[in-house]
Amino acid sequence: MYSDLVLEHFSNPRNVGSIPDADGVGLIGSSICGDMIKIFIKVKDNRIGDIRFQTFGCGAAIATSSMITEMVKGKTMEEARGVTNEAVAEALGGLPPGKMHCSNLAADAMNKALDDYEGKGPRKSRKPLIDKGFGVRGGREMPSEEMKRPPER
Amino acid sequence: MYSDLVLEHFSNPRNVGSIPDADGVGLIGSSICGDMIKIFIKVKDNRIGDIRFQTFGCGAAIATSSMITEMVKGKTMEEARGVTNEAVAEALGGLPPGKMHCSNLAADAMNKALDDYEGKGPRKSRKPLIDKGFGVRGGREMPSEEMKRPPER
Amino acid sequence: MERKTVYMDHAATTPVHPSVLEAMLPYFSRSYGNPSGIYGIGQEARKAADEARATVSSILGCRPSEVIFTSGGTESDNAALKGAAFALKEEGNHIITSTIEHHAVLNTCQYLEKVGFEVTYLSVDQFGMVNIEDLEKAITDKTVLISIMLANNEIGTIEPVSEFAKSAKANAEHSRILFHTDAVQGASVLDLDVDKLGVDMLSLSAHKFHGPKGMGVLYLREGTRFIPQQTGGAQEGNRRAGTENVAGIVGTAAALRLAAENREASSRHCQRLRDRLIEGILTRIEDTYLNGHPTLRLPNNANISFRYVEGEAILLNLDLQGVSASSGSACTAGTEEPSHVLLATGISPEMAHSSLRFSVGPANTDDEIEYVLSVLPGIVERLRAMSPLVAARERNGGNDV
Amino acid sequence: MERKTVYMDHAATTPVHPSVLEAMLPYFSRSYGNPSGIYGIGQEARKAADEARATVSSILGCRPSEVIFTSGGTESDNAALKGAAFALKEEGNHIITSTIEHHAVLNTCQYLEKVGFEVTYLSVDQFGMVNIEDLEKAITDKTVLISIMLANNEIGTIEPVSEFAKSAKANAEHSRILFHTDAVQGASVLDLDVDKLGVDMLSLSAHKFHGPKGMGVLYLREGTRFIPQQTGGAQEGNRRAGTENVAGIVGTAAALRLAAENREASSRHCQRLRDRLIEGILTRIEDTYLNGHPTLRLPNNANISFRYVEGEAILLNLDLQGVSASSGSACTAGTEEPSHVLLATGISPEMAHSSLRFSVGPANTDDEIEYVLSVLPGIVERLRAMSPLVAARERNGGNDV
Ligand SMILES: Cc1ncc(COP(=O)(O)O)c(C=O)c1O
Ligand SMILES: Cc1ncc(COP(=O)(O)O)c(C=O)c1O
Repeated sequence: MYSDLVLEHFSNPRNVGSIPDADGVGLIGSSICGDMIKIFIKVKDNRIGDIRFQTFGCGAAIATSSMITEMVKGKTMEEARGVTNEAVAEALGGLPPGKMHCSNLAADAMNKALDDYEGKGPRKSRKPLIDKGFGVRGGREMPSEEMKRPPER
Repeated sequence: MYSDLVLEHFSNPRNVGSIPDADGVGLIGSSICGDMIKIFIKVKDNRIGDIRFQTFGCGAAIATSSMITEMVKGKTMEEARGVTNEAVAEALGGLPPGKMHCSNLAADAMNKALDDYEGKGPRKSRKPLIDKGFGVRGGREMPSEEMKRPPER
Repeated sequence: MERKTVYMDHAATTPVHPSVLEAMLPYFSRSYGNPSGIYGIGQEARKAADEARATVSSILGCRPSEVIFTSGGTESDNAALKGAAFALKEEGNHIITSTIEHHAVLNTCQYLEKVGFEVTYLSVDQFGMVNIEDLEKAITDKTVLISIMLANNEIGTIEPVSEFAKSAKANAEHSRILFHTDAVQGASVLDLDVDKLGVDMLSLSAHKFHGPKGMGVLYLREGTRFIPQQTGGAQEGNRRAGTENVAGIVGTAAALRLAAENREASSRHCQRLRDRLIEGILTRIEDTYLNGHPTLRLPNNANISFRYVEGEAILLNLDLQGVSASSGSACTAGTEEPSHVLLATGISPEMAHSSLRFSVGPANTDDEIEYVLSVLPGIVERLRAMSPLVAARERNGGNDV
Repeated sequence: MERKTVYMDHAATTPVHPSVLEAMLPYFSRSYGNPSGIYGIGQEARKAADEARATVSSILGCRPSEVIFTSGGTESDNAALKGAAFALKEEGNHIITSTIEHHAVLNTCQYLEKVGFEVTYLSVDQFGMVNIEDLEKAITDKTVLISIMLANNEIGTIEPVSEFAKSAKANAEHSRILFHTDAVQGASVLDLDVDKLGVDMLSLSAHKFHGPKGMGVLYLREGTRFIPQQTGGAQEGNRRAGTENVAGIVGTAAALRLAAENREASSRHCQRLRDRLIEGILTRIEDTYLNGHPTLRLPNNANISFRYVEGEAILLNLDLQGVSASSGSACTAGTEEPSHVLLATGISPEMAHSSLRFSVGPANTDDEIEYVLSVLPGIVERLRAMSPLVAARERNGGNDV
């Protein structure tokens, strides 16, 4: 299903983590796809200095997150904006068709981080930054007690 | 498909042929089933003396024809009338379901021969005696010339 | 002593070729994964199915995405007709087909008639050929679908489908009429290139070309409007739900490739044997007649009427001598009606009931033909001796039983 | 070095049992005849198919004539719903089903809605159970068909189908409501006696019980009104046209017999392993939750949500370690929507996306369970370390990312 390169990035993702004093933070998510990508950047001389990501998502979501951090590191803001979701997928040797729309959002998260840095987004907001909110579909957020109980013998 | 007994009667049918000076002749046929059974009887002392059949039809039609001639030979008229299509099929160890209605008509032909003998039918008529006439569905009766030609090389 | 067996019913079904079975075997108990599984053996199955699709598409001259694997020729025919008709029913409700189609097409058309479609059943000439002018005349501005078979399963007549498709599209008043062909009988002997044929949909059945039973192919041209007839999971590009029969799919592709590779040699071989058989029967047994077209026929098909005797009776005797053939189509063997195809060519019910189909295959030999020709005359003679029709003929020329 | 493989996706598909494959083999290239052929190898095939039908009927507790062989669970579900609904549409146009059915049922119901039927989708409780009072309340005098699955394929919940069927028939205002159950997941562990279940129609899929893919069974109670959905030849008692997949039919029967014979032992074995697995996960990995019913569940099913991590990411890692499982249902793996079944039990999309299904089989061992339990915590930990949700929880309890 996934190319070797995708699996390699998935197994050994680059630049995982967060940056506590980030200059920009971008978050994107979709409850349909079940993916959420958060990207942290440090900017130095109008270039991306440090970059980290946190991702809740499938193999493609993790691999694209990892890949984009590699692709934009050291790039200028403008260059970084030029990196599209498609370019990320291409750099990974392609993604399965079903994964092209849903799980290929790393560049969007990246752009949000740039927006955040440039003051375009809801900067440093303490409100959740998720686009298509998780948990918007009805349902208890917390699992019931029964779910924690191993089956009776 | 067919029981061994059916195949045996089919392979070695008893009493095939015609009786030129028959006392009764019964014919039954159906263009749907593609079966035609003709039964000839000679009567002696109110009993069936000689009996012969001619059949155009499938395995079941031939086997039931053969079987009924064996079953009624030497029987009185009344006894012979008592032999039903079902009894013939049973005596043969059963027939495939698809063959029970269409190809199990020997007893009917037999009854027609008895009718003929007793003067109930269109006796000694020179008209065809077929029930559901052959060739009633349109179509050229004679094959065309092309049908007789082997394929060109 | 082993009983001699001569199989001459390849139009009914064929043995799975040993190399086809070998190709299938890994997908039963080893690479048995569900192609939807993301793990190893799931992906092995997915890869095998993808490769099979690519193989089939290369033989049909189409894209892999235009190939739908089904459970047989019958499902392919059903899906094509219903899938297209229901998709187009706002555009028009008229369907054209022929009187000699397989029941998978005919009975489906009858079903469609019950739910509001109108169907024209084109008649055929004495050779089983559909007339192109009849087809053109039948087209109305309500016509949305035409289905004419590539070759007939009973009499072997080959229809000029590419001409029909071209003409139908040219004559269509409105934008577009979909053209489907049931190519089930053509797979091992005819060119299946869908562009040359000019068709939008095409049906195949794997067991007719040494593939497994329970597998078919539906070619569906990209952009063809279609409502899936089997709904559920997203398999087959959302056009045919259900866990993929991976072994069957692999076997179908292997068999179709084999058929394509051997098409010419096999056709030549079959035709030579077939012609020997026909000539032998027509010259050695009197009152026998070839049904179907004398030349435009499947190279492996010989359909012959043996006047005065019923087909099944000959068949049973042949079977007792180890020869397998069929009377009418195998599919209708459950019923006793005379073949609708033979009646459509204009012969009488009696002659239809007297017909036998021999369909040879690549494994048949000259010796086997000779064997059939050696046993057949005696069988026919013996049955004629007990036929009331022969007796009648002798009396007065056959008009009075 | 051979890669360790631990297959725990038996709900998606199972390997064909070697004895089943062996039973099938003669019908590919040796006794390959068309069952409609009257000659030797045709009759051999017919006999094999008849015997298979008798075997299946004895396990379902029905007559052989009530067994229809199909191309899979999906076809059985489609045929049952459409075949019955179309047959009864003069009587009423209301259908009742549940929100947790397989897509083969749900999407077919949606199709039926498009052509004029009304469908009530009963919701389930947090364990995935349909409520019998809901069912009774949903019945109107237009209701003609109810379809509730015997056991769910994702969360394993077993529905009290026999109670539903009894109550539905008792509550029916008018003469008779047909009851169908999708028993695809129950075949190897539950009693399939159709009279005890009280159903009119029941679907099975052979590859779920170590039979071949592309084969299914539809039980159709005698006298049930039904319009065949696949038309053509007279096969399957005129209820399902198409040349019989003899090898597949033989394999289906062999596999079902095996399943019936081993049902108790296999269920016990699976349940023991399954319970070890669940207990191991819930105790060794924090923030994990069992989906479905704690006790009324298929003995081989463990469906668990691993909070903060996405199911596919775990699966991929498991696969790299040689473990095969699934997230959501394999059939929906093509899409990315969270499982409709999990959402129906009321959990959040996030928790639905975090779920994994392990379904064990008779060949799984204690060692394999131990192996899974040894690799899983590390995988989850590693993925949680990169999850934005964990970071958020640490900051403020998880309500703010
Ligand atoms: C021309 C034609 N169409 C369709 C079919 C149906 O194929 P199947 O029986 O494999 O479904 C057959 C054979 O039975 C056939 O000969
Ligand atoms: C409950 C249920 N119903 C129906 C099906 C469909 O069966 P198949 O994919 O074999 O057609 C499945 C499995 O996919 C299932 O789990």
